[in-house]
Amino acid sequence: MGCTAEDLAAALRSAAVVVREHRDELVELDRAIGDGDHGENLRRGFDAIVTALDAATPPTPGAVLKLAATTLISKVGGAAGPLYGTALLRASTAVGDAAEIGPAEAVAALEAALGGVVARGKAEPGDKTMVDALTPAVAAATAVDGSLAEVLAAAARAADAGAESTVPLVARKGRASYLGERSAGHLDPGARSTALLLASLAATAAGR
Amino acid sequence: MGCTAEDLAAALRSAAVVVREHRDELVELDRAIGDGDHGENLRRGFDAIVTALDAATPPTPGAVLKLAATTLISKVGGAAGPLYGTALLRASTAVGDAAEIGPAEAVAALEAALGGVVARGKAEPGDKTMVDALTPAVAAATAVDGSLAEVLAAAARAADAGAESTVPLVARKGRASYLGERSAGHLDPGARSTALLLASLAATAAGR
Amino acid sequence: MLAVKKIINDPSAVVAESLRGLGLAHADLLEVVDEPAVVVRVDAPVAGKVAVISGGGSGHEPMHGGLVGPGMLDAACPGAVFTSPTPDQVQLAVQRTDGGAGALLIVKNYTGDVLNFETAAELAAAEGTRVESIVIDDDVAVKDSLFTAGRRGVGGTVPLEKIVGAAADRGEDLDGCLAIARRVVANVRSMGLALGAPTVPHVGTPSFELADDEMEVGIGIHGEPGRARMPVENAEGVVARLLTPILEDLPFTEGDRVLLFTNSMGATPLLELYLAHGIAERLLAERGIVVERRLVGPFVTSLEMQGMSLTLLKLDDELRDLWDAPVRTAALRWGC
Amino acid sequence: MLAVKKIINDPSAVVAESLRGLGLAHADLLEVVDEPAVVVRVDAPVAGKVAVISGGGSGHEPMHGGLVGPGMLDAACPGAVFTSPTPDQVQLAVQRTDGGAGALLIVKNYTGDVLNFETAAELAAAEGTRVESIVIDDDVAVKDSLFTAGRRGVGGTVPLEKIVGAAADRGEDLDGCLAIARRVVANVRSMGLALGAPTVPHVGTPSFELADDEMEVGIGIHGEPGRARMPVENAEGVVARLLTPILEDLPFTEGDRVLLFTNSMGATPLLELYLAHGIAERLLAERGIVVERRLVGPFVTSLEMQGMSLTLLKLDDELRDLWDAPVRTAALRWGC
Ligand SMILES: Nc1ncnc2c1ncn2[C@@H]1O[C@H](COP(=O)(O)OP(=O)(O)O)[C@@H](O)[C@H]1O
Ligand SMILES: Nc1ncnc2c1ncn2[C@@H]1O[C@H](COP(=O)(O)OP(=O)(O)O)[C@@H](O)[C@H]1O
Ligand SMILES: [Mg+2]
Ligand SMILES: [Mg+2]
Ligand SMILES: [Mg+2]
Ligand SMILES: [Mg+2]
Repeated sequence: MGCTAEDLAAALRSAAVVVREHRDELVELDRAIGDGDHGENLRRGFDAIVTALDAATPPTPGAVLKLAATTLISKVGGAAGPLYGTALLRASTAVGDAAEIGPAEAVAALEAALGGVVARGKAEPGDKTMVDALTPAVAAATAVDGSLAEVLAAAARAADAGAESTVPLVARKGRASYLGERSAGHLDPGARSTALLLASLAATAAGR
Repeated sequence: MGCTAEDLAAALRSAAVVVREHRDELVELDRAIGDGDHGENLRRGFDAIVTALDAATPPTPGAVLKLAATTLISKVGGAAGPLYGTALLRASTAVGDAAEIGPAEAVAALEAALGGVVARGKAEPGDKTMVDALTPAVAAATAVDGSLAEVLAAAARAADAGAESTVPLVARKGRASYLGERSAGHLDPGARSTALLLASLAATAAGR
Repeated sequence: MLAVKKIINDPSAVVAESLRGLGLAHADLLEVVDEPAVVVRVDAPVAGKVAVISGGGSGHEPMHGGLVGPGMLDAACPGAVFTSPTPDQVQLAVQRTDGGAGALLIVKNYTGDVLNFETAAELAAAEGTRVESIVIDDDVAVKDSLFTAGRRGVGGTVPLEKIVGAAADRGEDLDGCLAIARRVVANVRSMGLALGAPTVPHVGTPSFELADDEMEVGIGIHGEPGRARMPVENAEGVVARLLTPILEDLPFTEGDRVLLFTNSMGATPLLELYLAHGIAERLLAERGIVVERRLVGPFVTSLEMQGMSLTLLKLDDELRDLWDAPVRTAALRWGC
Repeated sequence: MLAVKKIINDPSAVVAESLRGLGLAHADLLEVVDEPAVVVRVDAPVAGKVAVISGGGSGHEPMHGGLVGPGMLDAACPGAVFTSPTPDQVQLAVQRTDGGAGALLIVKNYTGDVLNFETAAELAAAEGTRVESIVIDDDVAVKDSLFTAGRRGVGGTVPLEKIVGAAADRGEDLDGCLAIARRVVANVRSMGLALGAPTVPHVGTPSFELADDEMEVGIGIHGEPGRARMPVENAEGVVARLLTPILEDLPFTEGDRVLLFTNSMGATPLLELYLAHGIAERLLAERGIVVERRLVGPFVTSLEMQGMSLTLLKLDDELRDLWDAPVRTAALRWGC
């Protein structure tokens, strides 16, 4: 029982709810070492995804991902817009026109997403960015031999740990890098949102 | 033993000390119902009087008053500058070129000062201005038949009561009038400074 | 050490030091004279032209020093912060700018300003210069009465100075300038509101305290509290609260052509100011009032006061043309 | 109810509503397109002229919308508050302003700005428009390194946009404009400092908290904290603290001719800004550096942030002449 376009659309709607719930938390994290817009940026982006899905659900999971990607690119701005947008765009390409996403497609999508973020943002693990959540997530997902829900659960757990690992880091990429040493001691907002989104996807998959 | 030019210069120097001591109080009073500069305006003005007296003490009390008047007019600005300046200018004229100021000259000077303030500012008693301190001061001084010190003491006492009487008033003149009803419940800064200045002059006269 | 959060040195030297910077920044336009402090057009006196002079307490920048230059003021007299200038300053300004056609003094209606300019006018007249004064009292927040100090002069001062400056520039004589000035004063109305107070350098604490959810309505430009304190409202509420009393006062009615001046009191950012301006334009359009000219920005400020004011000037062709005439000052410049 | 002390309605509609007001206020200069939001010169495209386009998060007004007009920007792309604009906005700006000579994108060096403009440039190139980008990174407060996001673009953006705008205006082609832009970027340095934080509308609380006696040194323009927090200093201290790292960085040396830009971050009043400017002029004179041009005012703001920045651009005759060339925008205007 893979994930259809309808399922993925529903998962993104749930993710939008999670983003709304955590909007203020993400704003606060970004206020500490950035400019305080990350939560609002994602709120705007995911609300726009919901609006786009309301208009029409694309036929394949890949097409849903592409719609989500272009929506984020055109509605979010900031660093997160192009980074998450590119991630979803590459994930969409990785999934191709498969009718359903199974565990293999999910791993391929996650790998492609990470590749997209790194290609655009040029961050390495340890730079205190979303890459610190996404890199272990991909590794964990790849290591799992199980269902889609199991793959995503492993990815989400690893992303969460990865996000936590950003706390002591001194940022070398993104806006937090301007703070130098003062960026240490704070959770990176983008790493946190990556962990939240993966957790939301995992929960949706587990619940189906 | 009347008040010579030297005595008057010394009295003004003492008044300058009093103004400095009460600068913040006058600023606070003016902050409540005006623009918070009355204490600093008088500080600037009386410091300038001291500087002018340092350069040379004029030969007569009238000339000292005139120097003080022109100094206030050219250094203070605001409402208090021209009002106190005109008051001293008229007082100077009232005193003429008498070598000393006795009780009679003091009464005449106070009357002239009040006349000057009213001529310039057109305030009536009850408008919540320095006129509310100066008017009873003149009346009290006129009623006293005694020494210069006694005249000034009576004037100072009456000015103090007059100043206190401004608290419940709704201002009709000056900056406090913009507040309408909200000006009630506050002591008028100019009435307070008039009371302070007369008290200082009275104390100097008593101490001689 | 210095506890007040301001970019200053000695609080009592703020105005003098600031004027030094003004003079260096705009040496092509103006000269700063000190003791007594006057900001004079660099090419003053302009022979045969009426000199247009204004002044007032400092802390309202760019008014008035930033409005000195061709097409506007010949001189500005900056007092201490929020304190009207002294007669000496005004007298020197007249001496330095009188080109033989006399001087028009633009005075905002405050007891201190009126008294000091009055004295200066007497002194200048005694020296043989023809001097006239125009007192502006455009603030509708203050109830006018014969028995009070009357209304304050606020935002309307900028269009007044611009238009009178243009009149003098086109060769209007002193009576002509005065007549135009009177027409502006008769047709201009303003009102302001604060969300936060300014801090005067020599005081060091905010001029008034507002709770997190309060605003002061009907404020002036010296940190004096306003007519009423009330809960904060959104932009629609704020703009309507300023505009309605202005419209009712003159009154401005359907078909009137106006200059709309949306002014920041200092700390209110342009982002918000343009937002408010857009609302004001819409409300005026709804009433059939035609906004023919506009000015948006921090021109009549009260240090870092947070808030805004609206000014409406009823235009006719002549006033509009005078507004449009070239002006070259630090803060207002067009046509040259 | 609205607790935030701002003249706004719905926090998520602030930018759109503000742009509406901007469009109404300056209909002679610019047109505001919405969805996606772009501010375009009213007479765009100008045939044969390189289109000069910039943009960035909103909240820095008058930059960039107030800098659209003849002699400066052909279009500005306003993002959400403190958030870089999206590629769609930039793409539309290119479409609306390309007069056949291509477009130069002026991008402040932030990850978000760089990524979004990059995408837009690709999209525009795919449509057959020649597009070049210049990234400005003038903030000496940030240590530069190949392994980091690098320096931020701050105050230097205004002289860059002015000078490139003038170059495009005099008929320079895209390569010529880019070369001049690179020369400006190579020769401009800035640094800023805050005494108080801005409040982002959709956040509602100040972006950082400072004690009554603290200042943030080395701040950017998005309310992000600076490099160091320290006790407040007087104006002499503040100006030296900003100027010294700027001078050492390029370095600027004796005999250099410069443009000195003294910028208010928003809430710092002109009274203080001119005071600081005067000090900067004196310190530069003491080092034998010749201040040939100056700009003083709130041009690159961070909402109502209290504080200032200094920008120094090393001039040569050509850059100076391009600075002097006529410009007609809402915020910067001379020569026409
Ligand atoms: N170069 C980069 N590579 C990967 N992620 C990045 C990079 N730069 C920033 N980020 C991520 O983006 C997040 C900030 O996003 P957001 O606040 O929406 O954008 P902005 O920084 O433009 O305000 C950071 O917390 C970080 O995780
Ligand atoms: N018309 C007037 N007649 C008499 N006194 C006045 C008048 N207007 C104001 N004052 C006095 O001046 C005082 C304020 O002086 P000050 O604060 O120095 O000037 P400003 O009001 O210009 O700031 C008031 O408290 C009041 O006593
Ligand atoms: Mg951010
Ligand atoms: Mg006062
Ligand atoms: Mg005053
Ligand atoms: Mg941002």
